[in-house]
Amino acid sequence: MAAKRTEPAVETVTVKVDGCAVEVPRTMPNWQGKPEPTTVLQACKQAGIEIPHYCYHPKMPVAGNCRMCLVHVAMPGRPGPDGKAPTNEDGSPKVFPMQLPYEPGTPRGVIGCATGIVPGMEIYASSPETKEMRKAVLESLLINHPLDCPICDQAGECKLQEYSVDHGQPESRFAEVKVHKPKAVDLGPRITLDAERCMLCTRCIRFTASVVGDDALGIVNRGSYNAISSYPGQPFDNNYTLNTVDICPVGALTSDDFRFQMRVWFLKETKSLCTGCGTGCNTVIGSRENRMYRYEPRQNDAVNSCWMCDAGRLDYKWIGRDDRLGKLHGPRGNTTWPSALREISGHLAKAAEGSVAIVASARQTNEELFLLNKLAKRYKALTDSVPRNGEADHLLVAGDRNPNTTGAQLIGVTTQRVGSKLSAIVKGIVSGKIMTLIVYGEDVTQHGIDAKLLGKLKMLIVSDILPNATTRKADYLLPGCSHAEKRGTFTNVKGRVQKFTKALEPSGDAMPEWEVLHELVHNVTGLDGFNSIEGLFNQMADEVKAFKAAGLTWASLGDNGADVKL
Amino acid sequence: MKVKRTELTWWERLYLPTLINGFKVTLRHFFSWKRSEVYGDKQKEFTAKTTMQYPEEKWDVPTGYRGAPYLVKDVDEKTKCVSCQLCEFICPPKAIRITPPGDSGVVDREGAEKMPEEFEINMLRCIYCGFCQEVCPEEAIFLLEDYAINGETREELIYNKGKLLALGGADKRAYNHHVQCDVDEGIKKWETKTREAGEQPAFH
Amino acid sequence: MPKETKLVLKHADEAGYTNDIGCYLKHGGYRTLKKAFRLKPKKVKGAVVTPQEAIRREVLASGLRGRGGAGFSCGMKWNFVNRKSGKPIYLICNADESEPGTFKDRQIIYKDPHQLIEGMILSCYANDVKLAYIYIRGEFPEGAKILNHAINEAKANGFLGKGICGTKYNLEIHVHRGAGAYICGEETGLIESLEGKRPYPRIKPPYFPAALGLYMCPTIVNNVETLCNVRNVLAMGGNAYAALGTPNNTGTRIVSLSGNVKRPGYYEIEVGKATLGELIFHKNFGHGLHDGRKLQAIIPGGSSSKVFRAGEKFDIKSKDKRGEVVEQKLDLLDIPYDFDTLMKCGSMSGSSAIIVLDDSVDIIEVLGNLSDFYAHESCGQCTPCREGSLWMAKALKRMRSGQARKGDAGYLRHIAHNIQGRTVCAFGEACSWPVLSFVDKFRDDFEQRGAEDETRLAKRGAEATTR
Amino acid sequence: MSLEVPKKLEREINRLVKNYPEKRSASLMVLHALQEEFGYISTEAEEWAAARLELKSINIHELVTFYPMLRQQDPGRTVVRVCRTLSCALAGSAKLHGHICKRLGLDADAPGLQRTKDGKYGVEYAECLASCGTGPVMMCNDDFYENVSNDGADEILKKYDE
Repeated sequence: MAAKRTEPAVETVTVKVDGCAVEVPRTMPNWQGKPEPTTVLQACKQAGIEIPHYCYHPKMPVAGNCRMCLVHVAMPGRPGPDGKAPTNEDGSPKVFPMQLPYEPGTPRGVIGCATGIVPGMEIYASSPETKEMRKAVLESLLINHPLDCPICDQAGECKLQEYSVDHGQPESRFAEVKVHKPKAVDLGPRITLDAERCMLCTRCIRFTASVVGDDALGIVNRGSYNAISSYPGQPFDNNYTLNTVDICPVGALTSDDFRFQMRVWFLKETKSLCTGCGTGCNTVIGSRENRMYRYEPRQNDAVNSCWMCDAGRLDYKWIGRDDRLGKLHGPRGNTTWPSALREISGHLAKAAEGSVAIVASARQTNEELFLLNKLAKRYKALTDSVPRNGEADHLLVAGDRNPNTTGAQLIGVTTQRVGSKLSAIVKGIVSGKIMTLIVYGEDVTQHGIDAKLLGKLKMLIVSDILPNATTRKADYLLPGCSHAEKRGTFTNVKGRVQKFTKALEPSGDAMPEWEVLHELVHNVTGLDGFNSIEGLFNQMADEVKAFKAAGLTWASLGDNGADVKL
Repeated sequence: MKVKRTELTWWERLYLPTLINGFKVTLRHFFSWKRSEVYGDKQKEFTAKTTMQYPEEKWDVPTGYRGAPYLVKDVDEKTKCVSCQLCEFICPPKAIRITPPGDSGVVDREGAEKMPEEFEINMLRCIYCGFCQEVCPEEAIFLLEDYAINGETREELIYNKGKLLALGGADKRAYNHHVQCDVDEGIKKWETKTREAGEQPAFH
Repeated sequence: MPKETKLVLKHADEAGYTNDIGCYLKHGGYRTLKKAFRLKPKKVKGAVVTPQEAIRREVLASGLRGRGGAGFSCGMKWNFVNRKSGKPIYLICNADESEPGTFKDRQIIYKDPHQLIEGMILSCYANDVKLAYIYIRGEFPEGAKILNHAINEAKANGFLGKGICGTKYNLEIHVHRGAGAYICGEETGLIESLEGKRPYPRIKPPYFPAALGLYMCPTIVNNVETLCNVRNVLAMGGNAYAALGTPNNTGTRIVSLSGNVKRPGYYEIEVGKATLGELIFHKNFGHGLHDGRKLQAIIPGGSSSKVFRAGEKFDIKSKDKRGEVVEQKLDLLDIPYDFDTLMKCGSMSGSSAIIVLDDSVDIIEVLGNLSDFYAHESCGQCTPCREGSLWMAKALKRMRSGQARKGDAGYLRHIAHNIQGRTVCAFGEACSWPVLSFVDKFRDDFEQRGAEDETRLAKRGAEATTR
Repeated sequence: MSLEVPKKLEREINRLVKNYPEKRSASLMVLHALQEEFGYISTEAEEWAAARLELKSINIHELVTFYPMLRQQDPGRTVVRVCRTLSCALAGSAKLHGHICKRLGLDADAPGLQRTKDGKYGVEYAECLASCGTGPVMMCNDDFYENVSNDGADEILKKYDE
């Protein structure tokens, strides 16, 4: 068998899962990405069989304490003195189902998360023996569980509920008094702990110690009275605490922000991105009836693994703020989109080259910046954006607090030194050369173009989401959309282009900026773009050098995005 | 598929025979000596009359009757509902609307963690299916005996938490259910829990 | 006639024998050590055998089995140690003697600490260990002081520290005190405790101490008695040691006898050379039960071993010297006290602690007492044991308080079955075996208690309703 | 409030820490030393130990709450620990415990350590003290007593009375 090999050969091992032979790699990356022997759990996953588990998490060190992933296996026999492995009568290698020492005949399980596979091993992932083990573990987990699902925020996405239905037994034989532990403990400023619900899988402890590097949580007491705790008087407070809520398989750790806000089964989940900084963590928005309730990280190993920071996670409240700009304003008061667009287009059509300047925002999408740049080219306009910098940390937070600075640079709206051309714009306004200023999503009065200066302009067109000093001076105020209310793409600090989708309907007159800009660009330049975000993106990908080099298309971005060379 | 309707004869189209048949039934009942079982005790003293003077007279609602859904209180006159929103989820006509309490929990008793901030049932929408009662893990909502729900405006018929609790009251049916099931401790769930926790031996 | 054969405790109880080094030296102490350090590399069949290798071979040849509980071959354990990792090898003496019924290590530590130190030095030398620890349970504060004193004496005499016996070999031994946790007797739990963490036993695989032990370095964990026996093996030669006891169950072993016997205490016997009956009834040992009492049960190997009911009979198969299988019928009291026969009879010799129960004790009380112990000592790391140990204790507490139910035997069995074989460490078996065996062997007691209580409670309930 | 650790104890702790390749290993020994000095391990002592061993306070707190021999509150000047495990129970340790509690005016049925009002004694049950052949056994602080009869207990306690 001379098979052609195009890739370096991966050493494989063949094991049987539920009677079917499966070839799996001998080693697989562990939580740190280092190769380690493939485990039973991973092998089963490759075979398409999910082994239930609580304490195991692919991005954390293995603990092996929940015992939920127990499976019954059979090992191939060791070679005898003659060097030959024992065989069945038909010559096939003989395997020995694992059994208890001292009690031959009673099957013994191994934990799937930590047991490496051995060639010829047979894994009985759904045998009666395995099922019995799962039942036993689930019964143990439930005897002291308070069963307060009706008030538990985790209900509906709780692994204990799910596995109980899939693998548990309908009734418990427990006839004693339950162990009571502290409830509604304030673990930190953003987290509430219910120790009774906790199943002590230690995921939270391992996460904060190994991934974040803040060894703030531990287990106190002993045996059945064990409980998770932070040190008394030292609240659990780092920028990644809320991830413990995600990884908690039960409702022991709940987010104060989401606590008792909405049952999860009502929430519509929409794939989105965090706009808190240039990292662009992949998220899921949970919303119901046009109200956003929470952000959750979405796994993307190229960007944020399974995590996101607390600051980013709680950075969504502004989307539903009461003072959101909802009315389209023209110089003569409220107006409608058709007339506003007609008037603005009419004004711009008369504008001379060099008399227009654009301040864009690095919080806008690639598509919007691309369209703005088209406008800018038509007028040879000065364009720039506004920098926003903070401190980077060791895990996810980037120093650049704008979600799309890289996009703005690649598209050409701004240079490497973001904000360096703002002074030239100021000069232009002072000298009277610049008569029309288009501002997108920034309060320019905070960045050197003060209200008095804005008064000198003949025309100030502002698009924003929330009111500020600039919006108050606007001749035309175009209410825009937050990223949760439209579609588009961002390019993160490392050059990964990622898309986000629409979770909410914009309120009032607000319209996605790209739709407005698309119309304007068409009216002013005559260029006929595409009236769908897909088409617009593909056109942009064809024109922007870096995007073209990476061969991007809307479809090829997928859910996890694609890299461009910086 | 097309179903062919049978043509009515002119005699049938006259509708008079049907009308007369209807009156015959009415008259038969009017002159009947047999009392209706539905009205039961209410008519003990009458011999022939089967018509009831509603609304001055009210009938005995039979057990198992599904009237309007109300929130019931526990034996301590405290809210039982914990705002789990399962009834809201299950309600086929979406007549129920619950506003969760948020982080504060909005509780009216020690030991409880969560109660609804607002609980509304749109009685115009309610179809009295009883799913809410069936799904309620806390036995906090019951279809009680009210059948004549009326009001002058639509808004008036959206019952809020206060009204639902007042109408439900400390309901006998909910109480009886516990007693029948021999779980009389259950009606004092929170008390039992607090007591057990107090009696638990400390570790060490 | 069965009698004691004293090897480890040869001098311990002699009049005038003290635990200081002078007395130990007078009785031939550290002679074996000096002899071992004089060993030179030898050529055997063309290959060079280092002195260390020679010692290890001697220990393997002696057939010495671990005295801690599992009875695993000591020489084999040493052979598993990964010597090629380039990391230091550690040796830990497990002196966390906490198995109920066991009190042999206490005697050694308090009465003859230098024997342990000598055994440790020899074992360390044989395995190239530069740093060793004695993990002594917190309840032996005096023992820790004695050991510290002994270590200082040994140092002063050049048996410990730098350049032992004039060689280039250095060794430090430190005493580490526990603080009241049975689980620290489990070797990986002990290692975690020694690392300053909660003593949660590690999962095996992958954390076998022989490869990934203390500080993720290869580590040997041996029981006090085992280490003392290493010294005796080397003093008398592996083959001579193997001649003691019975094949595959070599040497001598200290048996702790407690419970309802006239003369409880510790007795050192050749393994397998005395039967359970002799140990309990012979005048050299337990001297029988208290007057007028009958035997009810025997816990043969520490509280976690499976109980034997008086009058039990066993059919066992064993191989004779020619390798032929022999079938044997054994009465309970005729079981020779060794590793293998007890295992064949469905229990184990464990830490060689016999607890005798006569007919005055209430079986449910006994099991309840043991379950309370295990519920208190469960570390709570893994689910089945954390939840199950307290569940069993609570069930038994209810039964002891007069609220037993007819189905409780099956109920207890169910809980214990949920635990065994599903936990991280052997504690799961340790806490479920007593329950399983007590329930199986005294099922009638449990059922009778349940029936009595149910009848009484029903009667009381009926009275209450009629009143 | 930080802990004042006497110079002598600090030297002793420095010596203990040096016994281990990794500082964390010394946790238990340091805690023993602190408890010997102060009678129990206060929050300040936990924090001090954590700082000394370059750990987080929770790492120490985890240990203090796990090991029954480490006390979080003052257990009394003399801690009497009566073994309650099987062999001693068979030899009558419950009676002994009851007798001691009665003598000291404590509730024998209450769970956990019971402390006399004057703080002189703390009485508790302990799990197996590993002298099963000579039950019932008990410990008074670090001193160990075997075959303790009720009268014997009275004698022993007298020693600790003053």
